[in-house]
Amino acid sequence: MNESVTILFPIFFPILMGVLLLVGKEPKKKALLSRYTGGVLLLTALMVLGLVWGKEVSFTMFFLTGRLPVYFRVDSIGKVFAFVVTVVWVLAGFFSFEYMKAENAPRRFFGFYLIVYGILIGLDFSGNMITFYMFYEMMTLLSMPLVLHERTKAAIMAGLKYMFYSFCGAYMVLFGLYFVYRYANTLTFTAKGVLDATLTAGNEKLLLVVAFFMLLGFSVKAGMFPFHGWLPVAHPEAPAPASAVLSGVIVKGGVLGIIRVIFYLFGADFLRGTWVQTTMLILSLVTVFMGSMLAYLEKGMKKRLAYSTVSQVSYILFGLFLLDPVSLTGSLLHVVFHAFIKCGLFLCAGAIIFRTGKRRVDELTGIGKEMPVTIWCFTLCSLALIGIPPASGFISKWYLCEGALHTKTAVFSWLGPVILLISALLTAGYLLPVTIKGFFPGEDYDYAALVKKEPVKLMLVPMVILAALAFVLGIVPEGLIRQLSAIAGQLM
Amino acid sequence: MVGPNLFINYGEAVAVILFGIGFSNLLLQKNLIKKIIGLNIMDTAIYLFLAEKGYIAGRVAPIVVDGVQEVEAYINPVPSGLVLTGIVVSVSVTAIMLSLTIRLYRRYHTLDLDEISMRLKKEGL
Amino acid sequence: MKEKKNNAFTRWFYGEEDTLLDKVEMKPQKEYAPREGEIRELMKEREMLREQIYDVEDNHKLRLFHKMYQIAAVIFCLTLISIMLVTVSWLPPNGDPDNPVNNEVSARYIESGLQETGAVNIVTGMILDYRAFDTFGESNVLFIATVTVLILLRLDKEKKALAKPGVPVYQKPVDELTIAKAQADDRVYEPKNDVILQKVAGFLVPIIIIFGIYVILNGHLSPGGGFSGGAIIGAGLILYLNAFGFEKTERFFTEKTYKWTCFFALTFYCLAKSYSFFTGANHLESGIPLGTPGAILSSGLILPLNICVGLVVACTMYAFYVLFRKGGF
Amino acid sequence: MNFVQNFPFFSIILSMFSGIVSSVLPARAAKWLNTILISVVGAMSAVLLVYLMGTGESYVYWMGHFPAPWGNEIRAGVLEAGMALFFCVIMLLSMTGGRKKLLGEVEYSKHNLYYILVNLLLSSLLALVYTNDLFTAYVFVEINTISACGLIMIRQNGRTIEAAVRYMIMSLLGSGLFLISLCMLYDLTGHLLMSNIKESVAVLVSHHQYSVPLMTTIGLMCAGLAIKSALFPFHSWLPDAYGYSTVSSAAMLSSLVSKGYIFLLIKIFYRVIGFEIIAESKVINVLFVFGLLGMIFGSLSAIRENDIRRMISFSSVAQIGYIYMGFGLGTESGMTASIFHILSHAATKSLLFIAAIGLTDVSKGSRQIVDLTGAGYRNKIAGFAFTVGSLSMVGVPMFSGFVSKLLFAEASIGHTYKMLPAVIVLAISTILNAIYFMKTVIRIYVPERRKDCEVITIKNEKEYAVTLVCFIVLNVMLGMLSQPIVQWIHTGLSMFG
Repeated sequence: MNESVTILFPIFFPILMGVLLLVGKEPKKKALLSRYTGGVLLLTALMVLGLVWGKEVSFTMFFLTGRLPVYFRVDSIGKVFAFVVTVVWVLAGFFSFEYMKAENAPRRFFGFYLIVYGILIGLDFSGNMITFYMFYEMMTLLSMPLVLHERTKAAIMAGLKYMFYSFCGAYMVLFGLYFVYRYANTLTFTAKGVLDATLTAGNEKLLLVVAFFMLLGFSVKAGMFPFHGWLPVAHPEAPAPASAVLSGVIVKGGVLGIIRVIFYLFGADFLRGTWVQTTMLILSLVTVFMGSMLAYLEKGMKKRLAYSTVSQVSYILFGLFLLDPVSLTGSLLHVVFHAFIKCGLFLCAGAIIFRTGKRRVDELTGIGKEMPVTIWCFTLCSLALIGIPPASGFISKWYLCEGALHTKTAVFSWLGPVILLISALLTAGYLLPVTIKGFFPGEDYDYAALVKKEPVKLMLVPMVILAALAFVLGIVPEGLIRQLSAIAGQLM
Repeated sequence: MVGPNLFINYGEAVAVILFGIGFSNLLLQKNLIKKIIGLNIMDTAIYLFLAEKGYIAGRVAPIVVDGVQEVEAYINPVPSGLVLTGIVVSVSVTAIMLSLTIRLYRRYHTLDLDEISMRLKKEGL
Repeated sequence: MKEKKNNAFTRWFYGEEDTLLDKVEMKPQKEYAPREGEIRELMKEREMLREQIYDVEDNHKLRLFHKMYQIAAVIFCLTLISIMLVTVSWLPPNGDPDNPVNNEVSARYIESGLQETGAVNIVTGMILDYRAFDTFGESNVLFIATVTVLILLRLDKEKKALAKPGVPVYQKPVDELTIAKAQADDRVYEPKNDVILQKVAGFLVPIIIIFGIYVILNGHLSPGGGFSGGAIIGAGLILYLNAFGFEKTERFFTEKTYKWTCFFALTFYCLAKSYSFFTGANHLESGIPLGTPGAILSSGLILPLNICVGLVVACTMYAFYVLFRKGGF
Repeated sequence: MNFVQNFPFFSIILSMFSGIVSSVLPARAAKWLNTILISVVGAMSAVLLVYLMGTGESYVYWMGHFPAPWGNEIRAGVLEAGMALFFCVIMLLSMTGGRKKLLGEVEYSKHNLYYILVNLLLSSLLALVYTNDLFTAYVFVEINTISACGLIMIRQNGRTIEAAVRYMIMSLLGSGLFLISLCMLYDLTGHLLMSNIKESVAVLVSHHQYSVPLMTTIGLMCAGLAIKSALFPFHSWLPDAYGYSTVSSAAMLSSLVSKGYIFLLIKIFYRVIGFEIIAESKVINVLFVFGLLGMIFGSLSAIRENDIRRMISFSSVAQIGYIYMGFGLGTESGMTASIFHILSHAATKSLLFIAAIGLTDVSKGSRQIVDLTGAGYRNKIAGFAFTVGSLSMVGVPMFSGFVSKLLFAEASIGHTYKMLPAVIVLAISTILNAIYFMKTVIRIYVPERRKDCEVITIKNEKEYAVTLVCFIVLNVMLGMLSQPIVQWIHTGLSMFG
């Protein structure tokens, strides 16, 4: 493991730039703003990709207390998440240049957008739990301005809810952390866990409770039942690009946390077959079903998507809690796919709102005629999310089910796949109507009043790219699968 | 439980009883003047304690008379010094407490601390 | 038949008349009809009072609380006392020469105190030379106490009190007591040319002050010293003020006097002590002669320090009295 | 003898002397004298700190011509010097931050008296930090108390005077207990100098003499100082005193005065009685319990409070509870955590008080949290500073509060049977903190256009803005560069022993 300071650049460069943007004064013309942001985004993206393709490096920044360092490391799992974050962030960023022209105070938005980007990279590359926790908290705090960008009463209430849920989760994690620190004497992430057998002897019960609380704490961010309350409130309140990244990436922060806790602190074997695993599986399955059900019943477009995030992320959690290499591969695949898909969906919804101002599903009759490309992207993404072969979602769900089937967990080996299937049907139920009503509005739709409302290129391109990714990765998944299953192999 | 020297140290015993009385008065009385009296009882008790501590049977105050300088001749001078300092401190503190009381009385025409806080609540200041 | 005696008794005896009946006149009792207004006044007053002192809604709770409070107070007092009594019962026996207290410290004070400080009064030597830092701190306690009392009770003339331009309006203390009003109140205390008091005071005050000066000057030779002497002088000044009133005292003692006396005394004290501390700490020889023990001019710095302390204490006592009586000199 | 070694003595005597001089100076001159004094003392402490870091060992300094058991002494180590420096920094910032309010709230003719109080407060703090003699400590504790009382009631309305009375009563009880326990200790050991007392106490304990009075004496001493530093059941005076006095007084009271007593308590633990004896006595368990109670109840009453400054004051109660909890652990690491928390709380709390003033000023002087709606836009710098302070209090990473919570948890985790209560209460009180501070922060950022309130920009309040920026920087420094500070605390404690 070679020390290298290069790891700091992609983390602190965008943060610095964002701060400069915030403290600096309003530029003359808006174009300047978007150029600046775009430049910073691309530069950072290049650095990140350089790190992702490079070999594993690590860097110790400074010590918090006597023995706890702030320590970064580029490891395999971090690379995956950093890659996903980068793609989503850059695309949504370019989308937002056009979108934010309608919103007020774009400078503040872009400033915090950049800062959060840097923090997310730091989160993915943090090499021990304290560093991870620090960046996790900062992610919560600094994504607040994105959520309550519009400063309406509702937005502020949503922000409050978001902050309180996240803080409570974070503190559960923090205090679990201390116990882990006591029984492991280190918090540096190492595959298969850091627990010191001599110290833990006799304290397994306590440690199980601790593990339960840490997982619970992170699953708050991942919007798992019973802590999903903030998600469908907070995400729709944000402007579309923000909600795209919130749903696509920031939620994955919780997922990453859970991966780190299970496979890098406690180790899968410590948790396998315990009540913790059972409870978590139950909760995640409940969330999968409930999320898609709520999404089905929901009328508001963005809110529906937010609910679908709740259920989809719990697919991932289910795969993780199975503690099985195959299902872990499935979860990682689903992390990647869901990031792209959900980001694409939100961008489409944003484009619709931007052009037509329609926020409710039942207003969208005939929208397909007005902005066909957008709705095509939307359709592709929906197919992928439902998991219709050969779209990408199918593969991840396949792996999840396969993993579930040949685990020894008594009920879940068959209950899991069933629920996933039902939820997939529900997904179809809440996504496809948009397409169908959009393209086939029925007889009473007067084509005379039809005007093309297709958004400009800058908004179209990201959507198209994301939709394409969502589909193409489904057709040629081998490379990705190989990578991810290799990682899963290391962790088990 | 109770040690051997309770009755030899009767002076100290009286002192700590006084201390307790003064302490409780200062803490628990409602009337400011009584509180101040309690404060003075407490301090005086401490001086009594110190004086008792300084005393050694059959010796005189530590002022050198006709050049006798044996340790056996005089009592321990340190507690007397401490008492001197303590007296000045308690004088100053009493003066401050009294002036605070005067201010409060001028304004609220009462010495009852609870009543004063009630009125403050009513004023909503 | 003899005619009856016509006195009250026989008439009563023979049942002719009841002597009491016509003497005692029974007025019909005027039935008591209170005026509504008064009663309502009284009720309202009591209500207001109760409302001011207790909040009425949980009044009985409050009363219960007071009972509890007293009981708790007694219990607390007793526990504290008993704890300390137990402690005392284990302390080393009183008056025993080989207690831990009587160790090399006091031994050195007694045996070589005279040579090292030049003070016959060992306690004075100790507090003003061996442990002078405590004593300096202590005079600072007195100083800061006067400062606090000044803040609380001194009434300033409006033009002084008001801030200079460019400063937001200063909020008055709510119980605003102007100087005029204070003097009006003060008339109550002003002596009405009480001949006896003035004669006695005129006779006593010089003696008191001279005695105070004596106590100060002999602080290092005999019991006493700055603090006690200063207190005596202060008492003398207060007596003079009570006898002759302000316009006489203000001829020689105003706030300015007080301020500068205190200032110079404390400054000298501070400088002298810092000199001796500095030399002592750096193991330099402080070239202050100790003189011959027993003489008035002996024991190095102790005599001037006593004088300074005495001045400070005298001024402080007088200032306390004056400020309490009417806020200002 | 190196000349630098005179600096502790110089700084104490200078601050006393400037206090005396201020009594005859006009207000302006007194102000300048005070500013210069604080900066000079700070500079001297910094130099001394560097020097001691170089030599790596503490030294004693005779106050007079007489050696240890006979004359007074002061003693300087790394910890003392650093504390003195820190106190000076906080005091300077608090004075500059509150000066405008001071002009508004205190009658002008009494300003020089205010500066006398501040100078003597500084001197007493320095003496408490440096002294090596218990009785000197008592005298300067009294000076500290009286000047604190003066600071409370310099702004004269009924509230402050009543608060001053309550404060005086409580702290007089404290000093009474302290003095009588001091006398008992003197009676048992025959010394007043800390080092000699420590030796004789060690002898007594090894021979099992006077064990009962020794324990009660220690208990009384701890009780006295705990009362004076407003540990939980004795905090009744605190909210009024901090909440209604003028702002620089509030900042100094919360961050310096109580900390002075606490530091004296630490000195007593280490230099007078010996940390091992304390650690195995029952006294610290009591401190532990009351610390935990304070952490909970302080936060609870802060949640119930609608007045922003009273809320901050109540959170002080909780923070003091943290510190005593750290003492109660009775371990080296617990001590370190408490000392670090002294620093971080001092930095954060004065920041909060001064920022709160800025917020209330732009809300027509109303202190109700409801009326502060949107104050964060009317006074940007204050809003930002308040946010930073709250985050630090809540224990968000990058700020000082996080590190101290981390240290506390680390310390308590090391402990066998105090671990669970400590960690659980830490968690609860952290979440309570989050509730009331975040509530306030959101409130001050809720957009509301109030035409009737003036808007403060950085332009027209330079001094204020600079102060707040310094405070923020201090906070972030404590949060980020915590390791050298922890190292410094360790070395300082080892120099104590």
